[in-house]
Formats: sequence, C-alpha cells, structure tokens
Amino acid sequence: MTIPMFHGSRRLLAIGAALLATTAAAQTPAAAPVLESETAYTHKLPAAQPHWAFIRGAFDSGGTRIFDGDTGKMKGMIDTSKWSDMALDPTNSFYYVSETIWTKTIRGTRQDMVSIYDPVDLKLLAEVPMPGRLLIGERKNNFVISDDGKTGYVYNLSPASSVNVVDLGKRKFVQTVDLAGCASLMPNPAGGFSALCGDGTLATALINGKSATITHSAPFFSATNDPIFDNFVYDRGKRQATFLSYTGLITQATIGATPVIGESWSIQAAAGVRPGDTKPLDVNWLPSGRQPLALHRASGHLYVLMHMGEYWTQKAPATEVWDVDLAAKKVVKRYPLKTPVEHIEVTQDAKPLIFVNSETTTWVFDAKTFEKKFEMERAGGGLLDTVVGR
Amino acid sequence: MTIPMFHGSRRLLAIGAALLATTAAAQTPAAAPVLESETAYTHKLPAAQPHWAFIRGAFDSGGTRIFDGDTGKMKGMIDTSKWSDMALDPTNSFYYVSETIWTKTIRGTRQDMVSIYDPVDLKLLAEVPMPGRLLIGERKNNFVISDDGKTGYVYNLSPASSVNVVDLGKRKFVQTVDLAGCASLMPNPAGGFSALCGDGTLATALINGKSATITHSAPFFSATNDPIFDNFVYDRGKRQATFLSYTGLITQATIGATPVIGESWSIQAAAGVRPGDTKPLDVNWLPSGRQPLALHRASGHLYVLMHMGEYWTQKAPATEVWDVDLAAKKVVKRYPLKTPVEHIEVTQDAKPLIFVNSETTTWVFDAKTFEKKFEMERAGGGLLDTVVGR
Amino acid sequence: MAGFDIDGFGEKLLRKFAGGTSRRSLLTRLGMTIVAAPVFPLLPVSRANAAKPDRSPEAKTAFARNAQTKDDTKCDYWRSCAIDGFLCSCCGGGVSSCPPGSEPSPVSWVGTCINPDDGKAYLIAYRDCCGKPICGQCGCDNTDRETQLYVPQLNNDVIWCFGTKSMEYHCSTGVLVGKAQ
Amino acid sequence: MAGFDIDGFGEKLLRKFAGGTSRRSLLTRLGMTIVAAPVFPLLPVSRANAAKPDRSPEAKTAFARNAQTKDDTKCDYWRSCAIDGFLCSCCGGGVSSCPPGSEPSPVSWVGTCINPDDGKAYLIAYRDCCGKPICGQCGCDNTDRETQLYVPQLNNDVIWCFGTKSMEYHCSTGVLVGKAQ
Repeated sequence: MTIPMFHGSRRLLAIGAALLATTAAAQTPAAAPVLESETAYTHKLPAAQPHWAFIRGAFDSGGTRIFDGDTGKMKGMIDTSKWSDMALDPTNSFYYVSETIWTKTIRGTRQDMVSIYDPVDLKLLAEVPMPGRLLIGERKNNFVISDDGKTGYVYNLSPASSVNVVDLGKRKFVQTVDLAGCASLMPNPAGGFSALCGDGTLATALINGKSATITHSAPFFSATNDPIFDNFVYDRGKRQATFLSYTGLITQATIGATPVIGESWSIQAAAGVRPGDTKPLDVNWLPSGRQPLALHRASGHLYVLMHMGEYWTQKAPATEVWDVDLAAKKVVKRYPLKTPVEHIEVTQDAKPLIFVNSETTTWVFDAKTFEKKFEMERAGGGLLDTVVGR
Repeated sequence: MTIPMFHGSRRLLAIGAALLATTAAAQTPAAAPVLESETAYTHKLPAAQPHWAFIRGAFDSGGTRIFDGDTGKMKGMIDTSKWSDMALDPTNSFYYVSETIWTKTIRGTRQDMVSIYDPVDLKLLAEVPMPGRLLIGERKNNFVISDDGKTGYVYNLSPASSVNVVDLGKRKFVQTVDLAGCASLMPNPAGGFSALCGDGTLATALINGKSATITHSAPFFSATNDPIFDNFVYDRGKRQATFLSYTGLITQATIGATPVIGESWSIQAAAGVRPGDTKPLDVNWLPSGRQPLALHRASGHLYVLMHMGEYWTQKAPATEVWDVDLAAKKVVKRYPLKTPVEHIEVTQDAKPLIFVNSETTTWVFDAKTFEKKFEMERAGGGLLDTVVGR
Repeated sequence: MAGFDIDGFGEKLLRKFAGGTSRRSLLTRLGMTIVAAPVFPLLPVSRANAAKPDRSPEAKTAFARNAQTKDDTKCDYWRSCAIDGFLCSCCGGGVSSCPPGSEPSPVSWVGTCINPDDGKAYLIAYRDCCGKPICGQCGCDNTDRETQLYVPQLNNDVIWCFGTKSMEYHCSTGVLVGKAQ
Repeated sequence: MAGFDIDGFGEKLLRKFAGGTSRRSLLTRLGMTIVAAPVFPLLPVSRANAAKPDRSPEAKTAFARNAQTKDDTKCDYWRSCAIDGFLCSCCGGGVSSCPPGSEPSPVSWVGTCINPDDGKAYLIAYRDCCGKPICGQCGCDNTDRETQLYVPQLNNDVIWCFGTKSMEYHCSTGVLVGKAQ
C-alpha cells in the first residue's frame, strides 16, 4: 500500500526499508486479517516436526522445500543453491548447506562454503569457507555430519578424491583428508568417517588432530560388477550402515574404529523371488532410482524402490516399494506404484509416513498401510530427507 | 579418454587444461569423426543468419538459445543470466546482455553490468559496470541500442524511473537520465531515446553531453484504460514505432526530435470485426500475450497474437495470428493456432518465417502460407528475437 | 515538466497527510502509521491510477464474477484479481504475510478487487516476499486493470523487492488496504 | 595402502607409454599424442574398470540390442550407452565436439559401448562441454556398466568440468577412443 509514498524517492524508500525491519522483526504474528487493517510480517517455523519432509528441487533448480506430511502443505524453503548438498543437524539446531557459488553466476571467482541456517526463521547465520567440493547432484552422502553434530565432512573430487573436515561448532575449516579411490561418506563414531571404495572395501579415516589414518576392510562387494548404491542409509543410533547393491544384495555394517561388515543377502530371495544377478538378457525385479532405499530406524524396516528389468537399469524409475524386515530378512509387503518414482524417504516416528517423488510429483503414504495421504505437484523432484533422516 | 592419466594428479590436470586450450583454439573443425581418431574442438558460429531466432528461456531459467528456422536445430546459446535483457547489435557485431548478478546467487553484493559477447565464438568480450536496472522478465524494450550501435539505453526502476546510458564503443557507463513516469524505450535517431509515459504521452529524451532535455508529446492513449503493450516494435530503417493497445488500437509514430504520432485505428475494424472496447462483459477478439506483435519491416506486415475474450485478459495465450497490412490498414489473413502461444516474432528476409512459442513448445511457420516448418520442444518459453528483429 | 510526475504525486499525497509539517517529521509519523495500521486515505491515488475504468460492483470482470473468499490458496481468491506470481499462502506464509526467511517488500503494486461477499471494491497492495529462491507453488497470473511498465504500480511483472536485503523473488501477498470507495 | 590406488593406476599406465622416460617428458609427448590422435592402448584400464562384466558382443544389454549408428541426436545412438546429460549434437555441437562458447573438459568418464554395425565393443570417453548454461536439449540417461561415485570414471552423474575455465555444465559428448578389444 505504500507505493504512492515511496514511488520515485530513494530517500523515502530507505525509510520504507527501515520500517520493514520493524514489522518483519515482530515476534508474534498479527491476528487473522480483518477487513480494516493488516500489517505485514514474516512467519517463523516451529521445531522440526517428525512428519516433515525436505524435498529438494530437481537438477538445475535451487531450493529445498519443507512439506508437512500431515497437511500436504509447504512450510518453508531452505536456500540450497544449484550446486549444493544439504545436511540436517542431528539435534535439528541448524540446517547446513555445503555449496559452491561463483561471483558471477557461471563465471567469476569460485566460492566453496558451508552455509549455516537458523531452523526457526531460516536466516543465514554463517558461511564457513573451505576448499573445493565435488559438483554433482542427487547425493546424500557427500556432506555428512558427525553424530555429535560438531563436525562436517564434505567430499571433494578434483579429480583427486579427498574430504574437507569442517568444525561446525567453531565454524571453521580444519583440514583436508586425502581419500584416494573412495567416496560416499558416513560419520564414524570412533572419530572420523568411513567411505566405500572402488576396490570393494570400506575405508575408515580416523582423525587425530591434524593427522588421519586410513584403513580398509576386506573387499565385500564388486564396485564394477555389482556396485552398492552410494545413497545408502546410516543409522546414528545403531551406528550401522545399510547398503544395497544393483543386484539386490543387502549388507549391514557396524561402523567404528574397525567396522564389522555383516553377511550380504538377496532382497529378491527375501521376497521368495529368484535372486538378482548380473547376467545379460535376464529379467528380474531389481532395485533402482536415485534414492532407492529408506530405513525406519526404530522398527528396522527398509523400504526399497524396485522395478522389473534387465541388469544395468539401476536408475530406472521404480514401480514397486518393497517393505523389508531387516531382522527377519523378509520382504513383508510389496506396494505397486501407479506412477514410477525415483526417490524414497520415510519419517522416523511411531506412525511413519513414506514420501516418494518423480520429477514432477510427490506422494505421501502411510508406511504401514500404504494408504495415500497426499499428492503434491511441483513440490520438488530431487532428494528427500526427513528429521533424523540420515 | 584421459581419466587414467589425469585422475588423482593436479599437475597432470593442469597439463590437460593446457592441451585443451590448444585443441579448443583450432580454427577449422576436424573432419567427420572416423573410427580411428577424434580430437575435441569447439564449434564457431557463422555470421548471424536471417532465419535464426533467439529464444529466451522461460522465467527463472537462464540462457537464450539460437535456433535455425531452416533446420529447426539449435546453433548455440547466449549466457542471458536469470535477471537479464538481451539486445542485438544493429550490425550483428555483438550480442549484448544487460544483467544483474549477485556475488552469492541470491545474496552478497549486487553487480549490474552490460556484458558483451562475440557473435562467432560466443565468448565474453567485456563487462561494462553500471548503476542498477529493473528486475523484470519478458521485456524487449528495457534495453535498447541506438541505430548506430554505439549507445545502449538501460531502463531502471528503483522505484524511481531512470535510464542508464552506456557507451558501447568505449565500453563505459556514461550517465543516468531521470525519466519520471515513463518506461519502455526506443532509440531516438535525433540522439537519445523516446519512451511511453503513464500520462498517455510519448516522452523524448535528447542527450547533449551530460545534459538531457525531456519533452512530451500530447497524450495519445490512456495508460490505465487502454494501455499500449510495452513490447511494441521499433523499425530502425523507417525510424518508426508501431504501438498496439489492449483494445486493439494500432498507432504508428515517426521517432525524431519531435515525434510525429499518427492516427490510431482498430485492428478488429481492419478485419471487419466490431472494434474492441473496454466494456465489461463484452466478448470480442482482443490482442494478448507477452510479446503480442511482430513486424516484417520490408513488407509492412504486422503479425498480431489475438484471442477471444472479455477485456482485461491482455496476457491470455493467443489462439489466432492476425496478419495486418499496415499501409492498407487491412487484416489480410487470420491464422488459427492449434495450441495457444504467448510470444511471436518474424524474420526480416524476403522469405520470412514466423516463430511463436508457448511455455514448452516453439513453432516455426512460413509467414506467407503459414505452413508449419518445425515444432521444437524445450527450445525456450520466453521472448523471441530475430536478426534486425527490433 | 509536462510528464506524469509520480514523484510529485507522492509528494502531494505526503503533504496531504503531513498537514504541512516538514517532510522529515512527516515520514517519521508516516512510519509509525504504517507499522501501527497501514490504512490511510489512498483514494486520490487509487482513483487516479487504480480505480478506472470500472471499479463499480456492477461492472464485473470475468475474474470478479467467479472469485471466492474462502480459499486464499487458489488463484480465484478475490484479492488475487491482479496478481502475477506464486501465492505466499501456498509457500509457508499467508495471504498478507511472508514465509519463513523471506522479507516483505516495503513497496508494492496495487489492484482494485471486488469482494463477492459485499460486492464492494477494495484496494489491494501486492507485496512481494523476497530473499528466498522462487517458491514455485500456486502460480497465478490475474490481470484485472493490470497495465504496463510506464504505470509500474499497476504492473504485475515488476519484481517489487525494493528496499529488501535481497531482491530475490520468493512469492506474492495481497494485503488489504481498504475500501476503494 | 590397501585401497584402490587410482593414482598408481594412472602411473603404471603412463610408464607403459613412456617406455621408462621421465614423467615430465612423457607428459609432453602424451600431450602431443592427444592433440594429434587421442588413441592409445587404454585396454588395461578399460579391462580393469570399464569392460567387466560383459563387454563381449554376445552379451548385449537392452540398450545395445536397440542401439543405432545413424542419428547421434537420439538417446539410442550407440555411443551413448552410458551417457547422462544433454547431447551436444543437439546443442550446436557434435557427437565429439562442443557447441560455440563452451569448452571441452580435459577429463571425462568412460563407457564401453557396442557398435551394432560391427558388433564390436569400443571405449567411449564422455567429455562434458563446459562454460555455458545447461543446454536442455536431448536429455538422455543411459547406464550400461555405469557405477557409483567411488569409481568416478564410470559414474555419469559427476560434473566432469575439471580444468575448464568455468565449471558450469552445458552438454556431453561421446568421443570414440578406440576398440575395447
């Protein structure tokens, strides 16, 4: 309503901005609009809710939308710039964005940083400059946070492979750890991180001050014949990683100074289906998508995106969700999808909701009944995350 | 093919980049790929072709694609950043982009500049810093070039209205001319620019060194009752602007020190249809779209996007193209469109092609027969331009 | 000069409010006014710019005939008669409030919309919320009495993020200013 | 260390070419080689990384069975068996050349694709063209023998614009390196 006053006067505009500061800073939202008067204000967010999902825009589109699975409504947006990875603080005290920005969009000076956002008003709190990071989309394990929330690990490929260690408490970059031949990180409670390697091993980097010692497990998968999806799941509570391979092998590993890697077993066999293999021409149910697995920590149920096809179709949109009881090593339910999807995530509460999305549409299901709760258009076609979702 | 060499060695990478420079600099493209050997190189563009169209990406998507209307193929892309306006040099010696870039995508320091690109290799030649410019999409007359190609005029709203004068020869910003109450520019051959104003007049700013004198014509249109589309057409050759209003009034003005504004006449009447008016409830054929008119200079044919509707539907996608003979003041042809479109442009040669686009699709038609030549998906949903297209 | 003088326009209006006080003190007062209750007689302006040609309930546009007052997340919500953009009420904000982390612009464009409940015309200030990437939800483009760039306060394409920390456009609100008659 | 040593890998390969010359002079020679004719025995590498498990013409993937050699602007063009991105041949470039204003990356990921005309497997280097906004034409995502980030040279999601002036991704080419057997 202020145009007539402000139009055509920079001085007036300045004052407008000043006013704004006042109004926007108001702690309590104004009462419901009435026909006589309205004042502008900015909403604040409550503490992160168990049924929220963080829905990343599709490739080349910035922004991660927060949606409430109970209402199907958008709550706000986190500034994940085009080349960025987002990580949730284990205590939900911050939203972290590891990002790369040029001073002139696609030219100028490159700037790599971890940007820290307040979860209540979604305002930028700090930028922590650091060396380069890998530019790639759709990866949830290129930027991971230690279980105590104090350290961030940022994967880099230059094309030499390394990891930036960022002190999130002091908000400063600490050091770079070389990690030849490995990628896809998980925090290691023994003080550092672990990663999957091209030789089929699990690498563990234990950081002691400025020095890091890297050890490798015995090979337990074939990185070129039957790769493990690098968007695997890590459970902070159980300190356990759950891996899934192209053919459908599930492997769990307890992460520590010396990770203990369990037996691999076939998700197809767990469903009474012939195990997947790498043979050409052979058609079977196989896992696929860009974020093909989600774990409900408390119940130990793994939800896996599956499709029917030949081998080397690991990115194919999925047509079924398989509900795996990890303890029993049984697929307890199979849910067909009306529309193929590429990402899946599940909330971590006692009444979990499943989020799946395609490039254009996001669906919310009850994880126990698979009853459809909501269908949202343009919510975002990228990675999904939930509170304590990693 | 170079990974094994380059992986994991920055030194090697550096040399790779050096090599690249050599290969990329190659003047002549290598012969057609053969199964024994291929070298990487970068294509160069021929001089701008009469049947080329410059197709801007839709709102919020950067990049202007150059398409060849004879082949329906993409030739290259100009870096029009998200908040930018592109202008073609009258002699096709440069592509000019007036743009606003922040040092950190949506935060940091604001930078306003005119970026100058080489038309052969599409490389950035220079950046000319200048004061602020208006952020808005879909405007072809917010950045215009003088007929001699030496001066650029950049519209600004802060929200005070002004124009940045940029010396494109010396590649430096010269001055800002205040332009209260006016916008939508055309170069003025008397030395400066003209613009449409909120009081229904045509303003003319004649620049003499550092001083500018602004005069106004008598009012000739109603800026609030029957506005003239600000994406009007200016013909450098005839020094003539062709205006079109919401109700369908066509007005031509000869631009000079004292512009001469001709009579307004109804496009509907010129088609034997009841003239458009502003009355509510009244349904008629009305002009609409975001770029609703295109002029073929040589023949004096104006191509107008029309739709059937009530008044105040000026942005509605168009369902017909009306071919107007301006000299005869007659609509000589009406072409129905299978899919509604929002932008139209025509090439300026003797065998003109018409380009129209919706958000998703671009169509190429023969301007004389309206025979469909091509239908291109995802070529760009924004403004259209052709060589000597303004 | 002969031209339409928007500055003068605002100027006149200001003096009107100011009751002849100096520009400075006036603005302070004005500031208070805005924070407290952003309603003051805009009629001169709305009449001059926004109201014509047909603000009367009798002469309804297609939009006005089909507008509703119940759901402010739909493009046919009555206040949205001249909005082009994404509705903040679909982005974590409200019809007149900004989503978390975004900032309401102190300036705006205006529309004159008819409330179907009372058939009266109201002046709506469309204030963009700024400083977040584009929301992308509930995109609307209504054009009642919307005009071109040379009457910027009646044009709905301008990014109205003037005087905000970031000029990035997130979404648009429709703030009720008051009756337009 | 026990880990997969890509550096060592390249190192070995280099010495192989170098015939024992010093690393420096070798690279100079190597450079010339690349400009002149970028074909040199990559078999050790392709065998070790790219070739497994089924490089033989007999064991064809769904892609290979349906691939064609005539139109390099289609996703089923034989060389595109492991490409994820926009085909430069649709962006003003060619199957192995960059569109105007973009810059070929000196490094790339690789695929092993079968040419249906001779039924033989060839090593393809997918070199991104960099420094322009995303092309957006002819988007393809083929995944024959494509693996994950811990084997980066076989992963087609990485932005391979290393060592280019701008790291912005424009489109992807498929450069023929040579026979994979």
